[in-house]
Amino acid sequence: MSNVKKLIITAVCIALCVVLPMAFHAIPNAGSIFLPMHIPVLLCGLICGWPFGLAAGLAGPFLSALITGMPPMAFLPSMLVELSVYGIVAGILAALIRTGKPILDLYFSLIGALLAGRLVAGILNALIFRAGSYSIGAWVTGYFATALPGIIIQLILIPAIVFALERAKLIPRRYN
Amino acid sequence: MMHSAILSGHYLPNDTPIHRLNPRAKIISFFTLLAVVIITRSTVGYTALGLLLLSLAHLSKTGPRIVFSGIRRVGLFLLLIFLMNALFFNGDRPLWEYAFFHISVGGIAQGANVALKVIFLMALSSILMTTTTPMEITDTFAWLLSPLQRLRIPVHDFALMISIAIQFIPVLAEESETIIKAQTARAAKLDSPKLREKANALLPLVLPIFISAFRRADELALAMEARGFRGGKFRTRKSSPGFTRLDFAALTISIAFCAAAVILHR
Amino acid sequence: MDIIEAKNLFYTYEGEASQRYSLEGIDFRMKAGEFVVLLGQNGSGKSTLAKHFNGLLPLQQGNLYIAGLDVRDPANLWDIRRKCGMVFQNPDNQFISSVIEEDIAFGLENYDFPPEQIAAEVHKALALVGMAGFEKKSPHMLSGGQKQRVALAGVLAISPEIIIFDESTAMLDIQGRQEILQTIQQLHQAEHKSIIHITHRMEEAVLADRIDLMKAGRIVASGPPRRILADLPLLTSANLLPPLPVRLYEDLRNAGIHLAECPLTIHELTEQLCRLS
Amino acid sequence: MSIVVENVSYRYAAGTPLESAALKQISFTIQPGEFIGILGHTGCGKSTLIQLIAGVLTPATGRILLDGKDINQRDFKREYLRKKVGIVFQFPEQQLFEMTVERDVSFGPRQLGLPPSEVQARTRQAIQSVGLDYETVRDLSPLTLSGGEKRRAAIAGILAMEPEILILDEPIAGLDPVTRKDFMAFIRRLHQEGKTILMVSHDIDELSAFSSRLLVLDHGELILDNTPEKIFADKARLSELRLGVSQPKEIVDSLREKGIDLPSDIFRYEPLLTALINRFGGQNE
Repeated sequence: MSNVKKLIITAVCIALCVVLPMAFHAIPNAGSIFLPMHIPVLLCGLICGWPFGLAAGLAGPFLSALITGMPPMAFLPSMLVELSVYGIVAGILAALIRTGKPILDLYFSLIGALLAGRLVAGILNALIFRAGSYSIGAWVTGYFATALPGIIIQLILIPAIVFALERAKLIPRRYN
Repeated sequence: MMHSAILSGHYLPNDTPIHRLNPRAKIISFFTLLAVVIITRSTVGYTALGLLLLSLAHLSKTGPRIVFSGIRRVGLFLLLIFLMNALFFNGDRPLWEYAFFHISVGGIAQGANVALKVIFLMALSSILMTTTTPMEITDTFAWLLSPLQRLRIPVHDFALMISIAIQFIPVLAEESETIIKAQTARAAKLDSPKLREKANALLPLVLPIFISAFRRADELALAMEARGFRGGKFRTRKSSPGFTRLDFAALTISIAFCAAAVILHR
Repeated sequence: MDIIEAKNLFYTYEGEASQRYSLEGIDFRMKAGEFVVLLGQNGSGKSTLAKHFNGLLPLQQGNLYIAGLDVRDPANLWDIRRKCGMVFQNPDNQFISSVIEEDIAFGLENYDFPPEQIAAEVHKALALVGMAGFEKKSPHMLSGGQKQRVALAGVLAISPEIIIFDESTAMLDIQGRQEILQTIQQLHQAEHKSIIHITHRMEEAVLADRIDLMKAGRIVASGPPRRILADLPLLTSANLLPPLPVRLYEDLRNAGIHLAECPLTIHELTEQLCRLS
Repeated sequence: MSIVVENVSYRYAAGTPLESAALKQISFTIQPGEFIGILGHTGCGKSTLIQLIAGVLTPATGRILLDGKDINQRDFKREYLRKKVGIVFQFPEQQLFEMTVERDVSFGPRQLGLPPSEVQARTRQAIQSVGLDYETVRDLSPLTLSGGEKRRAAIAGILAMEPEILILDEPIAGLDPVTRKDFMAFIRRLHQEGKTILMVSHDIDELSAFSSRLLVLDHGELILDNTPEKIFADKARLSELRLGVSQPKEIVDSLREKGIDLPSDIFRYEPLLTALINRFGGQNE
């Protein structure tokens, strides 16, 4: 895929970071659970590679905060860190992991990215953003317990999106 | 609902002093005032800031309704922050205690403090977004980050990426709304409790949105290449005009506010 | 001098399951200042051929010269794209900024126009398409016809010699289509641009100097509208419907009523019928 | 199965400077078996109106009654509305997402919780009725079909829910002439089979070919509600609304101006041809 195309796909993913939370905000209890802003960033990392994943992880939440006020500025810093790590790690793992079966590559890359993102964000939260009153318990509950449904939904949605995009010939097949 | 969410940050073409400000001066002032919002804790500080924001809203003809309309959208969230602080933060002069709930004047003040900060941050960003075109914002960030270009970080491509993203937002927003309406008209149900079913219920909404968005990216790539885009090349940016008296006035006001805030809350 | 000269072009989309040729031995010539309509059903190869002219699709087989530049030589690519501009079908997928003057400046920046001249060029391009004064507006507030005119201004800004309209009216309403057709005619007559208009609407094909009819990757006929659009068997073989006046002319002839000449427009039809009575 | 639209209005982007009244006090009734064309320029509110009737949007004021019951009442069963009223949005191919055509077309019936045997029967019938061959396309991915085939598959997905009232928003926009002609014949066949059709378009020729009644909207108001004959008769009013007439009608009007008096209520192709043959037939014998 040419760099021009990767650049525009990243731009579209950044736009979706702003659009998806709004679109699903209207649907009762759908938006909050499945963390819509994470999907375009993870997808962008998987498809375009880590530099573009990083760009989406930074620009997505930033634009969304500016344009729709979601996430509010107070939560923006930790969100930028978490999503950037998602984008980078998803891109790196997608490049490294070649099991021969596309679905396995996707699962390993995604799970790796989701773990890494939460780990880094948790550490930074503890150290910088909410120094002192941040215990491991809060980190586990904050990032895993409540987000578990979101993680499971992402593990179902993202591979489905990748395969649909391949069928529609909008991205190259992983193995032909 | 969707349209109002977009509009709290949408650029509204107008000819006001704020619109005429050089984007670089405007964004530097924006960041200075951002610092002021974060530093301010006292009621005097917040009232001064509130007056400044209201006059800016008036001066930029955006009007308070637009500037604060974004806040209506996160009303629930603000309430949550306020309650979290008011109920759990054990500040001075406790009023009432029960198990681990303890309401105190300090707690309520802390809750109000965080909530007000969020409101003012959103109002400030709304004023910036309605008076500055997304391209001006990206150009200014590209200018601020241009030293990184020497570290081979493609700052201009990043700025172009944001500009394309911003212009795609209204198109993709409207399209997602249509896709969601169309699929619910095909009886797509989203209220099933089981996780697996909920994920499957999201597929008919999420898949078409991504497919259509990627198809648009394909078409735009062709249009850009047809107009000579080569990617990566350092594109000559339009020259940015120098600072006028208006720009210097804006800068001095914001810096003065910042200095006052620092002194007041040391 | 021929502005476009194509000989024996073949093209297949890779990954195309049926290995079917999208272009099968195309010869195409066009003089400077000519207005050509590429007519044909969806999938007949119109857009594939056009995307060869500005190098969006690689030349697989045959040879092609655009404004004298050989497409085979990669060094010519940027000059070819500057001389041969293209407006696309979907009005919403052509903008890179949500402020019109910044979108139009995009092409100028790519060709290293000196920054201080850019604003003047942008203003000139917008005036050319009758959209002067829209510099600060956002493309999303416009009608379909206005969006296509802004996209056209973005192409005109780098002053191409050839402009290709790739189904640019297909998604517009009647009013939008009128706006674009008037602009095309004005560009052709006043600005002497060479125009290639890709469409499957008969009433648009009538305006051309010459129509090339395409079917399954081949040019099956080429000639003035009067000859092509009046040839009912040819149109039906290419899965196209004749303009209403031509259909009426045929049905009347089958009922024994002979008009002197086959009318292409409603105006000509009324004249023919008046002469008859 | 009648629908009553009772002074319905709707506002877009309420509460912001771009607020616009999409619809103002619209009232009319849809009788079973009618073929109604809705006409108007982009932005006149026609798409909003049909989304209100399909219950996808809720009106700011007024009510929409299906067989006398207000569809936006809490106790009105959504699934009942989905079974009775089907809406095909513009460019419906955008909503294709399933792995195979069969699963995409059967999505609606499955969501309605119908027994598998009935789902299978309806899916096969819907795919055949849009002119696709069930056996060849059923296992194909809808995303790999051609433009025309994708649109047929998308419409089949709505037909599979067997609604009595079918609402179509610009169903043939962007298709080439022959596919357009086939589609119009297909929609006409659905009408002849008893379905009530509500079709939105800005193309006069399309609408006047089959509609028994035309609703003309302008800036959110229902300006005209009448038979095509009566609406096309008032040429001044139409040009005031910047709406043209059908091409056959344009020919009749220009001929009448030149003194050739054909019946002025002609607006379709076939009646125009017969009138011309009668008028000029004798000339050559």
